[in-house]
Amino acid sequence: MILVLFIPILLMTAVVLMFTFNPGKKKRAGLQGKAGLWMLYGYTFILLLSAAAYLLLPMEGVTSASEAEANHGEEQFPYFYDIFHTGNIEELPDEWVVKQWTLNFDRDELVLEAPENDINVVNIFVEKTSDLEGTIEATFYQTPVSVNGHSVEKQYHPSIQVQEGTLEIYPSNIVQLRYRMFQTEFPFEQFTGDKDQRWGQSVTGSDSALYIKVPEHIQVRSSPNTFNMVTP
Amino acid sequence: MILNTDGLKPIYIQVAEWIESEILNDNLKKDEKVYSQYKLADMYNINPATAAKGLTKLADEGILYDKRGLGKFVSTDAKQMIMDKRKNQTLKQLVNDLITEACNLEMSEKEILQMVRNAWKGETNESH
Amino acid sequence: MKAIKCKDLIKRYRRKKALDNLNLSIEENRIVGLAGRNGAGKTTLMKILAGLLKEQSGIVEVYGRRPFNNLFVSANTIYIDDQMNFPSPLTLIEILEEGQRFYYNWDHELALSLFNYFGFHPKQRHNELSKGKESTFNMIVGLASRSPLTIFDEPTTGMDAAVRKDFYRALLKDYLNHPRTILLSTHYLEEMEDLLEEVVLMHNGSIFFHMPMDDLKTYSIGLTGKRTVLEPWAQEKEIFYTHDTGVDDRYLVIKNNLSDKEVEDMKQAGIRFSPVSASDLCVYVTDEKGRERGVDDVFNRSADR
Amino acid sequence: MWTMSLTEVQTVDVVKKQIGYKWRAYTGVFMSLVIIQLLGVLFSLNGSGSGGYGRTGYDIMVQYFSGDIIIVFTIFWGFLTALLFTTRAYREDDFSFITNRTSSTISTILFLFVISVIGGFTSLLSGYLLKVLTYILFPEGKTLLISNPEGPGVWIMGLVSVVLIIFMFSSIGYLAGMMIQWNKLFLILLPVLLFGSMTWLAQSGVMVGEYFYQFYFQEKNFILYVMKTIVSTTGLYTFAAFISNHLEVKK
Repeated sequence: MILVLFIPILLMTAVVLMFTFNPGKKKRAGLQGKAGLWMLYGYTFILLLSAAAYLLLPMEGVTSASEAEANHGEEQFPYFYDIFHTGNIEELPDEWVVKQWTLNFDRDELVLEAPENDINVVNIFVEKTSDLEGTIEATFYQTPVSVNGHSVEKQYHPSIQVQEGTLEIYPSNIVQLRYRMFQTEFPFEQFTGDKDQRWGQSVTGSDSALYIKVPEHIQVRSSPNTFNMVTP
Repeated sequence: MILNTDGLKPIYIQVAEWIESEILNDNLKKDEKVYSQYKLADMYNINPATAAKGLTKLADEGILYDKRGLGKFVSTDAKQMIMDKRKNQTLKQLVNDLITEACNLEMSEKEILQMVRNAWKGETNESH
Repeated sequence: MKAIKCKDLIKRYRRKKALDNLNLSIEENRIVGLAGRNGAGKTTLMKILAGLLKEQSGIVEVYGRRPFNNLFVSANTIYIDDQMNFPSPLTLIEILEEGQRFYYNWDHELALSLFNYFGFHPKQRHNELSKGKESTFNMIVGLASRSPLTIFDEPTTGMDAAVRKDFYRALLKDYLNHPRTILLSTHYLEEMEDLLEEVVLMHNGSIFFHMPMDDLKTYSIGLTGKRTVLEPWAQEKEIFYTHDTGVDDRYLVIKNNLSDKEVEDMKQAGIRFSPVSASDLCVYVTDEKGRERGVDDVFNRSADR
Repeated sequence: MWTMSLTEVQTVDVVKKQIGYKWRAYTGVFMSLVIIQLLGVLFSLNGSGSGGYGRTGYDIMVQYFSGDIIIVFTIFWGFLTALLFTTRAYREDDFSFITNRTSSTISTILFLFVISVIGGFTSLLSGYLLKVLTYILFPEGKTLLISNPEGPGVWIMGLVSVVLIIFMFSSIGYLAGMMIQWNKLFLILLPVLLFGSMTWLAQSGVMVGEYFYQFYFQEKNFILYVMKTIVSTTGLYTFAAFISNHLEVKK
């Protein structure tokens, strides 16, 4: 109930009011005279300054949570993973490519290792293709990660290494992102914005996949269900 | 004259008597305007109504006369009237008090007359 | 026009009747003293006149209007008592300036000169003042407002004798320049005898008497002499107060309606006459505990146990 | 010779003077406003909400800052100020100079409106102060902004709505105060009645608090909102004025 929530505030306001009010004959040193008025003038001046400063702050306007949900949402690509299974990755928009590797590999057998993949699950797909010879191509796709519609600056991608015939995929350090979201006060939004979503925040871009193309003749082995073999 | 505030005589009478003495010693001449009630109240630190009462008392006795809206003026034979009044009223009263006091002290008539004569001599030598 | 008119005024606090069928009428532009013992109803009457309290029944009019909740009366009246409170953020000078804004007849020059004369510091605050200083400041506000009806409720509480004297002088001076109705309740009646034009004595919520000060001073007379000598004279006179001193000496206060002859004979009989001050008379006539007994009896009774 | 003149006086003039008098006299009101709002800013500094997200490889922390708490503080400040204005000491301040109950009540109500405007204006601005402070105090991380009010029109509407809600709460405080002055029992009775009835009704499903919140704070139509607040405020103040007219002063 709102009231209960605000009891501490009520008490605190009462204390302050008692402190500053002096209706009776009580002697009140110090806080006499026009202190109150000067405080008000000074405070208003500071407020106006900060309002001006606020306008200069480097901020990026973002849409409200619900709108962000709409245009970046997963709904647009519900069958994200099917595309990988079927291998026709051309359909994916280019901006989803996060990182591409091309590695030389001239052996006939490839061992695929993805240690600690249980924490940061990366879906791995392997496609055997005839137009590659002696090299392996790996591309990491991710639906754009956005916070309330603001696409993040740094993107995550796993690290890949080839050593004596084994392709190691291991997680790289986590991308730390800190954001401050300035929300306009409720009176400004009461009559315009969709208030219900005010506190909602949405981070989109949960789907990611690592697509590896290997030359046709290479035999790929790994521990069970670390990757999916693409069947075009 | 300082008002004797705790004496028997009411203030307004004392004020009236003061004006009479002013007339007697010619500080206030015939047909001269007398102090207004407010001036008197200011001088003696008393309520103007009391001062006015003193002035009206003198006006009733004819010592002062009223000029519409201008205030009170000394009437022509004011001085004479005050002298007569003082003779047969105030002086008479003083004599009576003298006699009462003399009887209290069981003095004979001769002794009291002698005192008066000496006092008279003392007074007359000084005034000549 | 009458400044103040009260007819069968009743005011009740819970059970006690603060004002009991009070009738009073005061002409305008007079300085009137309101005397009476504590609890006689002086303050209640004044607060009703100032429009602060509501009367239970009866008619009360200030300049022809009912004071309670009346802006006209409030604009033309000022009520000064020791509970005057001004908001603490205002310094004394600022309070005077507020007075200047509110009161139409306010004389700021007078206020400032009195302010300096009585040695106030502009930056002082009202709740920092001592009792006497506070009364003095309130008095300045009362005087400077020049309200057609100025009511002082015991204005001199806490004032020292010198300040009281200055106050009476200032009051008279300003009254002479700007006559107005001034109602003063006081316990220092003897100090104001020359200042007041009329005296209203209140007792048990009603008016005991209301007469000009001059009449009040000669209303009674004090007789001192042997009890035996005084006895016959005092038979049919209205006695206000008796007090025995010494072996057989007595002091009597009686109504002053003696003929000159009687005065002469009494003087012959060795009875001494002395004036009775207005304030003493007020004390005598409102003596609840009966004519004879005084506070001495409290001690006498304990002594002879 | 100066003749003493009786002055006819209009309530309007007296009320004007009284408002000026209160402005100069009750500076404590502004002091408490500034302190309240600074406390509000302090409260809001640690953010009014945050969200953390662990997507594959991401650790995203979003902290929300909004001046809402400051506005709520100011609303309660309006309520309490009005309540305190009904205490005897304040009413008697008026009676040191020219007044009657009507002019005293009207000037108090108008003064409360003036400070509601100031309270509303500063509370909205304090949101900017909060945000600038967060920007300075927590420099790391990007600042995102959700839908600034599109134009001055929206801002003005926001200001009007805050002022009206503060003024309404001050009318609630003023009425509560007057009832308490009328009979000290209300000091206990009012809160008991209020919370008692709310909890009792809550059992039978009627959430009074919620309903009150929706009725005012979630009214999307501006005109309707203005009407609602103004009607309630006038109603409450008239009732309070009615009571104050019968209160004696300086018993």
